[in-house]
Amino acid sequence: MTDARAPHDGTPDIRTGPGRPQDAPPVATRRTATAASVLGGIGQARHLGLVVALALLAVVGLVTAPETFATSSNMVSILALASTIGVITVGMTFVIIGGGIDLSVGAIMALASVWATTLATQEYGPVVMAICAVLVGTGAGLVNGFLISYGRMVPFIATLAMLVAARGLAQRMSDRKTQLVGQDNTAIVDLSTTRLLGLPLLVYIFALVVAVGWLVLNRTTFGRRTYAVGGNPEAARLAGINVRRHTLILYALSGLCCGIAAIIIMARTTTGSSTHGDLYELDAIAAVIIGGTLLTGGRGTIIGSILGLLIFTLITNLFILNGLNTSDQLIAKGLIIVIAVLLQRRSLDSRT
Amino acid sequence: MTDARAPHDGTPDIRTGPGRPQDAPPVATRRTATAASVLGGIGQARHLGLVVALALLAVVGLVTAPETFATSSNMVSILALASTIGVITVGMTFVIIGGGIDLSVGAIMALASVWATTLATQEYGPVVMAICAVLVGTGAGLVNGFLISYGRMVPFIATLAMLVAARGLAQRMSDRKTQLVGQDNTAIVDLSTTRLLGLPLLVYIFALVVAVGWLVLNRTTFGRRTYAVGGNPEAARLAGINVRRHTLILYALSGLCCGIAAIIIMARTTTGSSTHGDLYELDAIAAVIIGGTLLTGGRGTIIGSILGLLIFTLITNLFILNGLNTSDQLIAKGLIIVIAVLLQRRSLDSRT
Amino acid sequence: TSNEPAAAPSASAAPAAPAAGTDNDKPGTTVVIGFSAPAADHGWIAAIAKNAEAAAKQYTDVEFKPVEPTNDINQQISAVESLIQAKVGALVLLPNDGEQLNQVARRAMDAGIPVINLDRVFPDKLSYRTWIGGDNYGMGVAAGNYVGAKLKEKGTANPVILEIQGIATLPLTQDRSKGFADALKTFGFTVTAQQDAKFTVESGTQVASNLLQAHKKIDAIWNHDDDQGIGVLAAIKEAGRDEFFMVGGAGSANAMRDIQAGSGVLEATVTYSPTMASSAIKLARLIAQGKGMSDLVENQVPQSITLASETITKENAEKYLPLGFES
Amino acid sequence: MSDLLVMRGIVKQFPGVRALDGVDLDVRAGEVHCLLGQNGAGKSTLIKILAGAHRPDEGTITFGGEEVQFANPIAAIRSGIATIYQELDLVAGLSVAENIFLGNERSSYGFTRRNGMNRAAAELLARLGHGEIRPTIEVGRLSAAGMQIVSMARALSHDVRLIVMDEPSAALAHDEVGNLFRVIRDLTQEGVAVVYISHRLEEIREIGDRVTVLKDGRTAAVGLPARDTPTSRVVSLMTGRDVEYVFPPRPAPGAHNGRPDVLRVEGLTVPKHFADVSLSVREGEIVGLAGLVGSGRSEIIETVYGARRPTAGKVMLAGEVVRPGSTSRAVRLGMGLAPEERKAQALLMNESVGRNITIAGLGKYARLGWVDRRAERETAQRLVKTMDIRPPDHRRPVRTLSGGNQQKAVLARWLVEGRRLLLLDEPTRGVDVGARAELYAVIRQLADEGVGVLLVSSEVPEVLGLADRVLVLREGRVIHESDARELDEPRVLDMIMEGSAL
Ligand SMILES: Nc1ncnc2c1ncn2[C@@H]1O[C@H](COP(=O)(O)OP(=O)(O)OP(=O)(O)O)[C@@H](O)[C@H]1O
Ligand SMILES: Nc1ncnc2c1ncn2[C@@H]1O[C@H](COP(=O)(O)OP(=O)(O)OP(=O)(O)O)[C@@H](O)[C@H]1O
Ligand SMILES: [Mg+2]
Ligand SMILES: [Mg+2]
Repeated sequence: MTDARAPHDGTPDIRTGPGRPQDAPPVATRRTATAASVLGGIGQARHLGLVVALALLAVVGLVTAPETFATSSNMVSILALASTIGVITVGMTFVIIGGGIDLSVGAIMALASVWATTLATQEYGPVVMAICAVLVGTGAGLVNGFLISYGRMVPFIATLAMLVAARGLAQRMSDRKTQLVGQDNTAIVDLSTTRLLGLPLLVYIFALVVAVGWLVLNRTTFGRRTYAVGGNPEAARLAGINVRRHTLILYALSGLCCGIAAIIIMARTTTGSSTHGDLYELDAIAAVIIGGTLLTGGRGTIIGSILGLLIFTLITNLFILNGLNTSDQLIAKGLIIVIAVLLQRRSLDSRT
Repeated sequence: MTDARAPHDGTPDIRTGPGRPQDAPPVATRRTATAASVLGGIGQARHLGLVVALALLAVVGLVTAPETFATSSNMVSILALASTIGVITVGMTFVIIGGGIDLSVGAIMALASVWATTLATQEYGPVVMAICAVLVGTGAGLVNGFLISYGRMVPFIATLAMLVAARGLAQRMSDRKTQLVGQDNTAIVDLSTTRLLGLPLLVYIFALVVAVGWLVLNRTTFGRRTYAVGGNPEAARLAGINVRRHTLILYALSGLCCGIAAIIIMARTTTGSSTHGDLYELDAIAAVIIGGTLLTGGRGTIIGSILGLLIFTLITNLFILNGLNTSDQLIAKGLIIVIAVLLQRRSLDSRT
Repeated sequence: TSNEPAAAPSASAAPAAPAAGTDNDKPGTTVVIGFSAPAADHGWIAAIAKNAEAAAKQYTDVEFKPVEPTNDINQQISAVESLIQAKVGALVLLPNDGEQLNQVARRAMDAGIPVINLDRVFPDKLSYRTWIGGDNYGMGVAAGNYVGAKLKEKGTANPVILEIQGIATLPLTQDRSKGFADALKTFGFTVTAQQDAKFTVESGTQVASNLLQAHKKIDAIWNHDDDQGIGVLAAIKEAGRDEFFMVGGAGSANAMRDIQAGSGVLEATVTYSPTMASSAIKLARLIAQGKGMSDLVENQVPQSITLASETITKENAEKYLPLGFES
Repeated sequence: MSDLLVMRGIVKQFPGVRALDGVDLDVRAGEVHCLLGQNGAGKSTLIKILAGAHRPDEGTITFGGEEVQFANPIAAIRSGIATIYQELDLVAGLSVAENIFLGNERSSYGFTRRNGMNRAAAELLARLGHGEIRPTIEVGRLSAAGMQIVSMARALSHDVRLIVMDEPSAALAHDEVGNLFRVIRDLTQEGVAVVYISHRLEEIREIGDRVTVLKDGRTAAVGLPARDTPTSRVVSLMTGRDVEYVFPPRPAPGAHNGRPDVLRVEGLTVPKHFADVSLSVREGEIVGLAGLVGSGRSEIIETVYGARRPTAGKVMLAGEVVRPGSTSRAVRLGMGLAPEERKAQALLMNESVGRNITIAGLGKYARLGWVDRRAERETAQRLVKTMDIRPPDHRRPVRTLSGGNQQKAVLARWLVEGRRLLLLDEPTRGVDVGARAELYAVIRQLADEGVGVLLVSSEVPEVLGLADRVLVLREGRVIHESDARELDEPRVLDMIMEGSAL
């Protein structure tokens, strides 16, 4: 499932077991990397490959679409596009580091957006709509968490069930129609249209979520325990961590992020719809994993996930700017993913 | 990610780690189910929950659609429906037991179906078409395998890249058109329309793949080593197993199954198309996991996966027989998955 | 280059491109036309994209700028935003969902870029200069009329009429179903069962094979989409059933050939022609160049154009075949 | 007699650490050659090189008169070298027989010959004195001791001339060790050489022929006679100083009388493991639990800790009843558990030594959930020094530590203020002689500070030497309780095995 499971016949390190990337960098360098990881800076070595890949993509952009790529409005557009999945990715990073997975993110976001745009909710104004979205998201996340931690269901299956059910519920609520954000509630839409220092407000929401997520993961006991819970749940339990409650909270957190993402998508599309967020789960998981988080849990960073996401977003943006046709886009995307990952591997290997 | 990681605060057994059942007695043990598990029969206790869930669904079918459900033609139709994903599920079971995951199955099947139905291929007749599908599938699987075992890419990312690229390639080849199986090659379509003892030929293909898969997994050194490679790659390596080559073969095997599935889908739809197999990866993985295979590898059975798949197929069949609309179908499906899994848990727990 | 005479439409160009020859086809100022549509994972939409491109290629004064087709509304918004930034001369938009893309289209219009709304309509008239599209409701009505009349003629009482929709969540699907139901009502019939099949061949097969199990005797099926219809027909063949007749939708070349051959259950199809994309490009060019439609009296292109949904049967299939898209 | 195995000048460099720095090893056919050394001295690394699991940076290996280079484990196995690794390396999902023959399956045309394999496995297990382990059972269902036996059977399944055993007795109890020695003697009779690693010096004396001592990746002594070399000399070769295998002085008998109970357990029962266990631990007292493997000692302390739910009985900490079922509550109340299996139950392998140490007491360095990283780092540094963890760097990933040093990290976790009761399950498993003495001192010091300690150990001398009071368990019941000074080893063993001393 993960790096760790990739076979490593003939690699010299016998101690490489599950959860250990077999290219575990040498101790000396690792030491500095670890120190840096505490800083969690973008520039740190573990993210070097991602940064290089991003830079290469940027160069490609500058070469192929010189007039359009480097404009500030294009950058804004990339950030705005990234913000929906970006917020979800933050929650997903927590869940995956904690040893789980959440397939229901897109569906929960859709459900939250639909619930928040029903006529009944819209009557109460934009603030209540936003609160509604967040509550619905968190609630659905709690249900996931309960099924997984207290019902002891496999996360993959529990959240798959949630995916299916939440989409169904969203369709029912909306009667499969697209629900417009009403005239009285344009405050929601303003998040996308109003700009502060040239950036739409929703980009600030995105940045805030990332910042808070980073702080919680790196600076609080909750974050630190998340690594323990994901890395070795039994050891975590014996160290006095309430693993069940912790797991429950992780999924609630992911749901909360979906609720916030719902607000952003409502702002961007001016609608709530049961079709929102289709396949976001794959994009978010892919971003998290390309960012270096182990699918087996216990390891990972928010910065990595966000860099991973930006790579995906940038790829799409480049394709748009260059007007590639779909089929070629897909082929190219596949190749770029492979190259980006091999690049990252190489940068890790060469750090010896 | 899996059962093993499901937290178990407060469960009575401190030692329950991955693969350790509760209260294993010291040194020797008294579990009788273990012997049975080696036999891997349908009736064995570990699949009891699945069988019960299937039986319950059948009862629901008998009650809600008495005239249509229990007809032989409906049963045939269920089997025919299950056969495409069924074949893929067999390959997926191998990959997941071997500690990997394959997100590209649907896309590979689509690519194989498109390649086999190009005019150029069709000229050579149905046999060459079938061989072509199988070769394309296996080839794509080999690429996955190489990236993962020798390129040391994370399986999730490598096969995601393959998913994207294979769909793109399929679209290019087919020019996004649906390619009909030509008049001269109706032998392919006959697999679906010709019946032997009341069953379409493709159901026999399905059965054959399951039987061969079961034999390989349970009776050959390759199959047994797959458990070692997935369960403890380090131990496998120390035991002298070529873990890399083994992993490579696992993905090739999965690709091969996709090729066979492509033949079936061509027979059933009379077409090759880049849209075939959309989201099959999720269905196949879900079936495998509901069937009791650990997403972390090292444990699982083919019978379980097939039972899991039949549950999904039966659910859809029941919905349509009862004329449920999509939204309600989705909600009900989510609930049924949860109930089925909780049922299975219960049946496992009560075996103590 | 731009001062060369307009190239004659090539043989391989969109089937719908009507012969050039009016003054309007003479090269004018160069126009950059941006184009955005849902992902071409379906015959009809693929035909839309291809027709648009082919139509654009006919003109030396048109620079065609398509963006990545996507089924994710969020991405389509970004794609359109990038076209606005690129300051294209006109935008041809087929939104995934008119309501969701409305805001961006409006922004384009506000930025002085005329938006040609293709097919799925924006709710806000200020968001587009011209709308051209098919008549989904009318398509349902056409299918309903055919089915109703045929069954009336046979004298079937309480007929079992099945409907296989495309993607259930699209407004166009709901319009089609409504038209179908309304038309059937005039004959005193109702739809017995309805399922949706995602517009793909494969889910067409799956849904149909289950539906065939659910209904042991069927009188008529309306399948919204000829592309998924291939799968539906395969399932029917697999089940060996032929006691009913079927009506298709959209009008693919394949379906027309089947109808012409008259060998299967498919008796008719109601059109929803992707040629509208070719027309949209032409309209975009005219609007950007400030020209009108020369067959009309007005100096400017009209605000909306609705294509008629035609019913293709064995009798007239010959005539329509060139317009059918290869699914 | 010529040497079967000659290793010369073996060097192995890990990033940042020179694990082996020119090691020599000579092993003769038919002898039991013991490899001694402190934790982290490089024993495991050396034998992994011999097994083909690591490649040496420098040095030569001559086996059976020919110079060899093992590119991978299979090459070593083919030449007749089998290895039982320190960390168990079995596949939980496969049967006992399949594990024994993994990579070496009996098959025809790719199909496994299961009956043949099961029969052969049964024979091997019987030879090891464990005919009761069924070859068809899943290995994941065996106990640690059972797994150790399967590992051994696996080594014997090859046609070998040399068997390497890395701390095989660490997971075994007294009687099991006797069994193991019987097997080793049989092997040497047949001319097979055995390389034996253990931190229990009395075992070396019992089974060993010659001893090689490693220190800091170098050979400190070669070919010492195992039976005649004085313990003190071996220890000083290993540690470079004179450490005696001594226990810290304990308070006079009865010194704890009158001090309040930290822990009171009454009628505690977990079916199939133990029944009606009552015991108490007073402030500052170390109470030892002696018993065979399977006598339920681990289960008792895990139940006390709240990690298992009892069906009857109650646990009281400082007079308050502890509601069962929550380890986090236990920790909050002041308990700490150092579990038996460090890898599965205690360590976060992905994390640094420091984070492994501070994870349980994280709340201590945090305000409102916000971690004070300086306080955390300082504690980690201090504890690494206290426990003499080597290399003394708290930022190092814990997985790169040697087994014994990992064990020290597990114990360090609970050496924080505020503990009232420590539950220690095999605290010295895999810890070297020198470090043991220090560890005992640390434990005694904690007790002197008022902490109650409940100690489980399979090494009877350890229980007798360290504890103030000893409870003897058999089959899940307490059969004897007395002051540690009133007991001696034979008597305890007697009680454990027969119960005749009662
Ligand atoms: N994979 C590795 N990466 C980095 N350092 C390692 C690795 N494996 C071992 N070491 C280091 O090599 C040294 C020797 O370790 P080794 O495991 O051989 O010790 P040992 O003698 O077996 O100790 P113990 O008695 O505790 O098992 C230690 O300092 C250890 O930290
Ligand atoms: N649930 C379990 N699964 C697997 N093995 C277990 C389980 N419970 C106990 N064991 C194993 O059974 C053996 C006996 O366990 P128990 O804890 O009852 O004995 P003990 O007296 O504590 O022995 P020891 O001191 O060796 O741990 C131990 O080796 C332990 O690893
Ligand atoms: Mg060691
Ligand atoms: Mg124990």
